[in-house]
Amino acid sequence: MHRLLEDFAQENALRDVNPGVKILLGLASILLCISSPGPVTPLFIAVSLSAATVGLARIPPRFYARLLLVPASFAVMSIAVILFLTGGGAVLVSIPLPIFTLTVTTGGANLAFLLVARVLGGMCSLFFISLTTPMTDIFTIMQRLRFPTVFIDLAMLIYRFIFVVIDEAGQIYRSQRMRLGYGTFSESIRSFGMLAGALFLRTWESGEHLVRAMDARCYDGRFGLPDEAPPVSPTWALGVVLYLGLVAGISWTTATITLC
Amino acid sequence: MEGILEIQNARYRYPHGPEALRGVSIRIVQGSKVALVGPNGAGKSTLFQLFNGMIRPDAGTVSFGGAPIEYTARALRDLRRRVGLVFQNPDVQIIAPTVYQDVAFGPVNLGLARDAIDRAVRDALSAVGLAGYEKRPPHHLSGGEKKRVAIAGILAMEPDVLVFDEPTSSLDPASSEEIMELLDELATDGRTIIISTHDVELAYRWADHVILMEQGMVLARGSPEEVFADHALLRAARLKPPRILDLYHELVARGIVEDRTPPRSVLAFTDCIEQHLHGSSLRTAREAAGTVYICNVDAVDGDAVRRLITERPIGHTGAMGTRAKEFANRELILLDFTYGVIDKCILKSLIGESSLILSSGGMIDHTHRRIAEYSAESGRALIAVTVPEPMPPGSAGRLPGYL
Amino acid sequence: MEGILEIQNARYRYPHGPEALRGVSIRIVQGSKVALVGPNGAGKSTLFQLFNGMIRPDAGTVSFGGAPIEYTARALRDLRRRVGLVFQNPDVQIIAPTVYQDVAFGPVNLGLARDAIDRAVRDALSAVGLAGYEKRPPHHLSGGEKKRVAIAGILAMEPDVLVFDEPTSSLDPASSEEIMELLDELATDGRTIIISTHDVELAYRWADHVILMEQGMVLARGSPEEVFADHALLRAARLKPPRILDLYHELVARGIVEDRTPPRSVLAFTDCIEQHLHGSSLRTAREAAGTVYICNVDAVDGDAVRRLITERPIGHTGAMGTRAKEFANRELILLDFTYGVIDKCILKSLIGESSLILSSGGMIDHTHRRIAEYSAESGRALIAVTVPEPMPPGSAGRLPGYL
Amino acid sequence: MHIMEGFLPSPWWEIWFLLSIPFIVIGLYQINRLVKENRETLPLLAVAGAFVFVLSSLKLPSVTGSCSHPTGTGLGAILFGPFIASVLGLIVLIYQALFLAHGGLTTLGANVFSMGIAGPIVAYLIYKAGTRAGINTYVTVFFAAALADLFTYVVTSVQLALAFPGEAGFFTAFQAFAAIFAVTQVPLAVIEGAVIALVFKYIVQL
Repeated sequence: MHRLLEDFAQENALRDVNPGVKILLGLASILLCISSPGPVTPLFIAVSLSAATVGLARIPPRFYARLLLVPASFAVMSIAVILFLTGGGAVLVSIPLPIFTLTVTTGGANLAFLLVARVLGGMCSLFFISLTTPMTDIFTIMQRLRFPTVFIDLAMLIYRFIFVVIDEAGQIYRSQRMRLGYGTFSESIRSFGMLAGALFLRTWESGEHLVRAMDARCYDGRFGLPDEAPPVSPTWALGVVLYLGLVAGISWTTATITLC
Repeated sequence: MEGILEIQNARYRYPHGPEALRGVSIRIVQGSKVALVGPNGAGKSTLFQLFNGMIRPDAGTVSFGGAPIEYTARALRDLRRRVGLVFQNPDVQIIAPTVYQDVAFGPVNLGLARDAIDRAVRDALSAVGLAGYEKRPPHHLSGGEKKRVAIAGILAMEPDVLVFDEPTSSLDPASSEEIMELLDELATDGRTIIISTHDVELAYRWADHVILMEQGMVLARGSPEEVFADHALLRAARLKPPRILDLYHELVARGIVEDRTPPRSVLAFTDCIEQHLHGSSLRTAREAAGTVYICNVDAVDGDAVRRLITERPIGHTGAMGTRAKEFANRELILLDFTYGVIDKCILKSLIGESSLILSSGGMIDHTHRRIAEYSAESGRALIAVTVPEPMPPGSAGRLPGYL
Repeated sequence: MEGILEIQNARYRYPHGPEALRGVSIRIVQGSKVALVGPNGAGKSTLFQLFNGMIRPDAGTVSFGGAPIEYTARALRDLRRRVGLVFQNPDVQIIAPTVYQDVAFGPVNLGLARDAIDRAVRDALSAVGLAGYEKRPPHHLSGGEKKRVAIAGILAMEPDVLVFDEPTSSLDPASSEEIMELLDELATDGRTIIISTHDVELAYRWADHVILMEQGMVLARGSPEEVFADHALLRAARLKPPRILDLYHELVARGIVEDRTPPRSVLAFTDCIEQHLHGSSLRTAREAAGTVYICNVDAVDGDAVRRLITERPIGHTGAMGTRAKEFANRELILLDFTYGVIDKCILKSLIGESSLILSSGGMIDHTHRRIAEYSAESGRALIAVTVPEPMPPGSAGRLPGYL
Repeated sequence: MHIMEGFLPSPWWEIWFLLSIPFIVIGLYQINRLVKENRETLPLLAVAGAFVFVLSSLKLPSVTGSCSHPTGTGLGAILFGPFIASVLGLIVLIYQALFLAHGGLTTLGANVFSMGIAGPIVAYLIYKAGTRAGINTYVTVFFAAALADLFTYVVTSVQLALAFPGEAGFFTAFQAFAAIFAVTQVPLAVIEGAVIALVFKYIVQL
């Protein structure tokens, strides 16, 4: 079982920066990415926030590089469709096939490249949030923003139990591997079905334990208090404002730049 | 003594299940250390759920503080605040995403104000030795640490009775020792502590009072020596006698030692054999006894302790209790003893070597008392000194030993 | 002796985690009973995963049967069949909805034919004493039964080496004893058994060979007496010395007994003290020694045993091994001893009382050997008799003792 | 297959949020009511959510990509109804975005709609229809899981085609997206249907 991004967030070097500031930076960058008409802004965000994540938050570069591959399969498939479907402008490439001909025009190439840039910039902004801000801090922010209590309570309980269930899933998986499970394709399906079934049973039991544990601790419909968030440091606040201003400026000046 | 928890003739059957309790009557005295001993499936956990009203007996009564439990939502909440139950598996007891939020869970639900909650959490975490862990997510803690968080979550509600289901289950010896020591510390503050265990060795050393259960019934109750001396009873409960008691009975059967009060510790056992060999009244004074120095870590700093160790003829150093161990770790003081510290130091003292016990405020008197008791019983005067000496009342500064 | 598993200078670091093994070299001899002892987090479980190739060391080599492990899918499958690993928590190892399906999981994956699978499951379940449990859903079993199902699931693949992670964790004493006895039975069939534990008492009694680990390194290896006699080493590994060894050293320090080979059992300890008191060579013959009758439960029926008990002067009855205990349960024969049976019967024998040991075929020779060894060591001839007497070869009927 | 962060332009990401919000609001309202009636609801919902997250983040054997979770939330829909399932879907998708880098935050609305609402409703309807018609339970479960899975990708294709209709218009774009996803998703849906049927069989055997 691979490690979750959350595990890195708990130990990253920006742990003590106010989570509100980090989330603001990440979300604003995402919005700037998807509203940018040209590819320069998203690419700038991708590079600068990656540098911040690896350089300031001290996330291992090799791990970060592998993370960038996660959206690749989705991006390749859907961007391929857009590349060939979108018209406008001169024809760049033409691939004749038996039934029809695939053509790439400048319009299609520009839109595809813009989308690649946006996905890259958006994902890097998302990585910045998830690698520097532990979920526990995000709960604090949600509480301060008055998200519905029942939603936060449920999210907190799910968060806690994700780790309990992951641990058990990993152990069940290892024990199946030890007994030669997942050998052939059909065996894999059968083994996976057993894993899911056993896990379901174990999870349901944890649920019953949880009910008793909450009762034993005088549960009265109330849940956690917000943790105390680290104070907003003026340097960070100023830095984020300047950065976002810079990006907005870039966005405005590079709006017309396209791939071709 | 006052009975704080009393169960009379309780019977309980799980829905669609076997009868788990078949007429159980017990009485727990306030401030006592009680061990409920029996094999898995004897009904210990079911009995625990009667204590805080998680289940209601089919027949019989459960009383807390002299009055029968009322099974209304309000009364039950109050009962559960006062009778805290620590489960065997901390993973199912820890609910919230951070240590702070988890420990605060009880106080929040009790409706305390924010600063009262903060104080309760701080006190509870410092009592279990986890100050500074507030923001950690529980899944990054070790097994022993998780156990402590679970205990802190209960302590934060300031219960009168603490109930522990298999407190040392799946912990390694060092963590088990720390948890049992924590239980001792909690007991010195006047709380009633009840544990369930199938570890006879543990119950034999730790408990004042033992209740032996099997198949939903109480087989015996009394002092550990009484209950565990009856091998037939232990066999009926599918348990093994403590090894040290086993050895004692074997030696009695062969006429090597006389049959008296069985020893509970290595110290008592050694004495028992030595007395038999060298006459029954006084131990032959081989040499002058060593001194036991007792140092309150709440009142000194690391340098003072290091000075002490070099200046006095101290051969062995031990630490008792969570705070003292933390202190030794922090100050890089090497420890020779980390469990059974008082007994070990007495043993060293008897062969003429001096030792130092690092302890926190509350345990100092307990240590003196234990050494004095031993001196009286064995007839050999041992010297225990609190260092640095407590200042006379009224003088400036902190008063070691009386914090 | 041949080394079946050998690890040389292995290092392993979890991805993005701490270094779990920091240069470990061990050699496991075929047919031995090895205990890997250390606190939680010492690297025991990580080492176990090297044994069957679940993880690959960053540096160093792992060899099985003299050849380095190949990390190809085919070679690993073969290795995992031959090195079976039983996890600490049976709940995560038992995956199927019925006992039969669970035990059959390995054989099915091995691609065996239906009747070979049936045979493997039947043999494995009967070896762990759960014949007849095929259709039961595992989550309704007791902790000890679940453990047995997990063991049967591994046994069904007929491994040469069995590896147990904390085999007695969270089991009560009776179930623990049964599991350890099962491990002994499995070992008598020539299998190599490796356990990990932080229970020093258990390792001290059970193992031939102990490997002490802490912080990803091997601190010591050798016989249990050697390894556990070094208190400084145990302290470094955050473990406690076995109590009986602790007592022995205390008595040595006071000059009550001489410093020789430390005793491993209550029996050995009693002898040790008695020899010291009554001269070192021969034990004073208080009265005639009692006889130890050994009965093969595979060869007799309940009536024969009951007749035996009334006809001969048998004062105590014990049962060794899973099948013998099942037999006693089925035939309603009351047992006095269910653990440490041979030693207990020798102890009774020494004070002139006779006893009966119920045992299964494979363990009869072992029992005779143990009693003969004791006789030779102590210089006191004890009589052990197999009942009913084995019939001469060639005669009709089953041959008790040679099944 | 989650739509990645950055992929959906304005106004589409806002539109899918707006379409999802009513389900979430009704779901939260229902949870609130259930919790008031019976406090045990919250912990049981929580473990169900954790189970769905873990199951969907385990890689399906021999196939790249991860097991999607319309069936996980479909199970939630059968147990708790489609509205509450959509709340579970939302939380699970937030965690998948933040912990596993699957999906995104602005695309959350679209992803919740396809995987947390549309898929579970299909699973719920097929399951209800199948049981009412007295069809073999495992067959019903297989089809509920597999078709819910496929429908999720149909919805995803619709979402992408609406956002990027290209020259040829929505229908051609939809066909193109649906075709390219079908190559990977039809086998996945069949596998998922088989796995879920096995799980169901497992649970029923207890």
